[in-house]
Amino acid sequence: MSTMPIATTRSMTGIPTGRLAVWWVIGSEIVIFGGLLACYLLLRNLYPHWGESAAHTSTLAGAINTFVLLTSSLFVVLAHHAAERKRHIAAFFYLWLTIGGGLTFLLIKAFEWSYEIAQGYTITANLFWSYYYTAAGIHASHVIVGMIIMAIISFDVLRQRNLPRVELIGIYWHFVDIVWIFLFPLLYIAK
Amino acid sequence: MLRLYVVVALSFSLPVVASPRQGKQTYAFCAVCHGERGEGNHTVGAPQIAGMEEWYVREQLLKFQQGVRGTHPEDIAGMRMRPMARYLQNTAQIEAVSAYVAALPTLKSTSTLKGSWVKGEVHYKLCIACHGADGKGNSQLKAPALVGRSDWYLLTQMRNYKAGVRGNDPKRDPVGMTMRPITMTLDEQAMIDVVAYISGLR
Amino acid sequence: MTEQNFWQKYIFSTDHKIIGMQYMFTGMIMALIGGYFAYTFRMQLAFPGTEVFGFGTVSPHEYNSLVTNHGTIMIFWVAMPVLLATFGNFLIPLMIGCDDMVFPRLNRLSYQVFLLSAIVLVASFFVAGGGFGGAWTAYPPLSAQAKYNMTQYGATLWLIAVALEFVAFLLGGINFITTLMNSRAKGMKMYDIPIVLWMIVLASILFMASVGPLIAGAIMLLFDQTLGTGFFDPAQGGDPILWQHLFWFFGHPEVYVVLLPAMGIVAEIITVFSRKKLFAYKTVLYTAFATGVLSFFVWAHHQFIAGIDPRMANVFAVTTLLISIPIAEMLFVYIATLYGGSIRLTAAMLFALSFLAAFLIGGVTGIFLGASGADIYFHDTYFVVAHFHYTFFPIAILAVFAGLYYWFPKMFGRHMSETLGKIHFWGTFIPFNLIFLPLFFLGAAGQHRRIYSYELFSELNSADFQNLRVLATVALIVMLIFQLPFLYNFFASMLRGKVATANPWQANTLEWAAPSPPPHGNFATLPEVYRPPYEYSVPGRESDFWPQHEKPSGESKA
Amino acid sequence: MDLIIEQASSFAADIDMVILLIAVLAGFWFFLAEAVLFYFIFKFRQRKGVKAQYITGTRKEEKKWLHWPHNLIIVCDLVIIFFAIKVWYDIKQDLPPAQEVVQVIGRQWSWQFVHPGLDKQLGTADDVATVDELRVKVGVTYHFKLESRDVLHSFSVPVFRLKQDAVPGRVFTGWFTPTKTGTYDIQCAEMCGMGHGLMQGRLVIEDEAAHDEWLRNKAT
Repeated sequence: MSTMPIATTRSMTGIPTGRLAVWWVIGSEIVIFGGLLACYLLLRNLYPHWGESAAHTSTLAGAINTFVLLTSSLFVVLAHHAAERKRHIAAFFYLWLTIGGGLTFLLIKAFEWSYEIAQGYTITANLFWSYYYTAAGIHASHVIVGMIIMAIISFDVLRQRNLPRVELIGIYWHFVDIVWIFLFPLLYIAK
Repeated sequence: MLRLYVVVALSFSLPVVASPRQGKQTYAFCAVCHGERGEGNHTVGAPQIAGMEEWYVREQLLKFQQGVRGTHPEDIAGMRMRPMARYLQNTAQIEAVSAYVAALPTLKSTSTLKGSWVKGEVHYKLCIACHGADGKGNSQLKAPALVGRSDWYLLTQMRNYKAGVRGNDPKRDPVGMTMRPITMTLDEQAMIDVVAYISGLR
Repeated sequence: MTEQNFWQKYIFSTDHKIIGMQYMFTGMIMALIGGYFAYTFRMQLAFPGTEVFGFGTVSPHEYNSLVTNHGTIMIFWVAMPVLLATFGNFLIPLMIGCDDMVFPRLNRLSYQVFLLSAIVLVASFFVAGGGFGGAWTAYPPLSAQAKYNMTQYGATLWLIAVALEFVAFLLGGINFITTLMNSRAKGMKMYDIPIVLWMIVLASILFMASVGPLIAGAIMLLFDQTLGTGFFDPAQGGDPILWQHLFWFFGHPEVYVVLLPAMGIVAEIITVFSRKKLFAYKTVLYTAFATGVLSFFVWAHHQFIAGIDPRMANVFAVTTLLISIPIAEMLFVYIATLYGGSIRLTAAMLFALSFLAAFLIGGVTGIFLGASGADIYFHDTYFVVAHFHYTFFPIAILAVFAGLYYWFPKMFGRHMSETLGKIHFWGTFIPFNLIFLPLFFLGAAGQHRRIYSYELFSELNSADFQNLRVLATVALIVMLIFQLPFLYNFFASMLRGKVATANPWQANTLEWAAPSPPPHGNFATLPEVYRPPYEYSVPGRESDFWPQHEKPSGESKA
Repeated sequence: MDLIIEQASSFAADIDMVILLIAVLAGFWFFLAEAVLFYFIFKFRQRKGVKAQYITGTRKEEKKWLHWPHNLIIVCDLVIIFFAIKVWYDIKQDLPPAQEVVQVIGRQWSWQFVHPGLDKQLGTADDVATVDELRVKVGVTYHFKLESRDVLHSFSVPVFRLKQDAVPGRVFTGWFTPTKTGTYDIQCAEMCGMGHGLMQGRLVIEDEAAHDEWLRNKAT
């Protein structure tokens, strides 16, 4: 493992390098989701009958998931708070609570999807369901990636290394959360 | 300047003569749809052609080229075939590829249709005169072999004959013309049955 | 620094210079593949149906696949990695006076993803059914359904390869932007950054902002191909034109993503070899910004006749012609820079000047295509082909060669042979014009793109037109042959060339303050910056250059 | 343009006019810029004892060399935009009333044309459907209904200067008026798969008598 280059330690803008990079990551992610949702909205306007399909989504499951994700975001804020005060055990604990939130989210999603698929609403059922599974699927994959990175960071934190990274994964987790806040009304509530 | 082109053309290309090698090369065009072994591809409407008689392949390629086949608005698969056949520019290429197709080992066709073998046998009596009791065809009468062809393809072609999509040109396709009255006597189910019977032949 | 074995040093390196070179060599190999494809299908067009030396006869299916992958490779696996990643990786840390990128391991990952994407693409040529043949734009439903394109695996692998490549450049781009924003040498202010870095970073931002919708689109298309969804299938309620919007929303900015770095490279070279300060540095930046912003509002000029609302075409015709203004102004700046200079025609300078001359043709012919009325006729003809080759060829070939000849001493510590370089230049530039000028004419005569053979089209099958096609093909072969002196020059000079000093061209920018080649860590002591990058021939100074890192105390160190 | 390829429709000359206009305006700037470029390269080549000048390009009298071309190019652009949009409007947006209608259907890899029969009405029993052959009467304004049955195609008739993509699931209407008789190529201009390069049709423009004769032959 090479030593950290001087480049990484410089900060001409005053923003720490890691945070700057995460913001750029989020910037590029926003256009990915933005593109997908723009397509969805465009077609949704063209085809009002999509509402019938949307009526078969489970608003309750979606609402619970929204609550779960928001709660996990709270935990990640607490983790950041703890990390800033160098309370690494607490940070570790809160990070795993966040991961637990992510897991719950995925579990509910899994039940919800298997129920819907059993009813015949598969990804090929019609265009609404295609968008539904694709958008939520890409979002879920972000949740999974976030959880993996968070797990790796949590063990670093336990060894009192790379504490600032808690903030970075926190920013990312908030972003994933916000994407869901867009997805939930668009896919579930709008009937 | 022209001489330069000729020199360059010669140094980069080989003269065109009919040869087994050319048959194999030309067949590469066909293999995209009809498969390396001539096994066909139902999704793109390409029938199994392995072991098809040389004279029949040649004649049909010429018919596609001249627009006898593949120019009827209802013949969708035929319209896909026509531009391909048109690309074979010289007779040497057609000869070579016909020989190559004929030399491909005949394959057993898989059945995709459910018809009554027993009823089919009755209807097949109409066909025996030309195509033979064994379905091996008769080159004298320009009747191709029916065994080894895809069953869905046989059915499509019978429908085409019946609807006048194929065999509707008395001047340029008199042989195809003879198929029309025969198919006129068969209804849809009868056609399926007879195809089922043909699939059972070997 | 501990001793590193070969693998650590060259294959799994995190050093930005090595990663830059990895991109460069991968790009070179892909360029050879792309060139081979071009040779094969040009031979088919010149001598239809005959056996092509080194390939065999070309079937219509293979022809489509060759054309498609030639385009894909040359843009995504040659222009992008060489212009953005090679020069970006190599130059950014050196030119801002720094030891490495801010995220060296992210940088390595980006190359590895890129390499994987190249391998997936090459693999797609060998699967059953052959490589994807639905044009590089991959319009559905053709690209979405195997029953139409007959390349079930080829199409999917192609799509995965392109998506992976996007991911690689997103990772790389984040690194470029962050590095330039945060890690500049002490004293290097906004307007002290060399133009080429501005351009690379602007290009990265453009890429990042435009590629997102296409990544989403690629996932949708992938589902269409593999799961049978109907995002772009009208039979299932989808809309094939949606893909065109997603594609060109990325596709047009992509042109500027590769153009801007090329412009930057040329700016560096013409200032050094004419010993001039860049004319109106800020104007160049503003035109680059303007181009970047405008490029998001021109995409539908690729779709004038694709069935979009005809009223929309009017809006896009206006924006498209407007974008010609900043680009033209940028070219005027470069020409103005030459005024009053002392021009040294080195190989690098020849390539840089030929970039300007050739790109002008590309830019001017673009106006025909952007004007909606004229585009009805020119759309999808060889006029378009010739037009974008007159833009992409200068960008991806001429500017890259200019950059390679210029920075070669820095990369490898040795000089390339100037004589061979000039032979290579004339052997590239003249045939290049002979390839594509006939194509303008053929396009104006109504010859369409991606046509396997013109023998069926009576209007196009005349002997005169065929002679033009043969001329273009012969010129291509001549051009490919003249790349051999370059390859020899490149590899022989790497081992045996004249040893270069730290600053052989007497240039100002910071990379020349480091030894040639720079060791791991680049600078013995990290430099500081005291002045803008193009202070050449300043009145009252003995020497005609004034390096950025030189202390302003008066005594000359250079 | 008409020297390279014939004009066979009423709007071909308009499109050629726009092309010529752009060629003149853009060509002027192109030759000017290239001339200046090569002159500079020659004039300011390296000479012993001549040092390069120090010009920042930030002073007003220096910047005028950018501003004047800049403003002039805007003017040229506006002229081009005006004529381009005018021609575009006439061809694609403002359809003159149709005298007859033909149906054009793109398929992998053939063109199918449905001509109205002698009654000049489409959708009646005497319609004549052909593959890869379009027959029209000279001097008659046609509307075409363009469809595709599988993938994207593009209906392109170079002598008409006409081009329109065909999109499955949609019907596009356009128009043309042939102005001279003859036989010309129809091409497909949008990649449509393996046979794209072989997807060729023929356009036969004939006078009314010959066309009716052909229709009568088809009817029997």
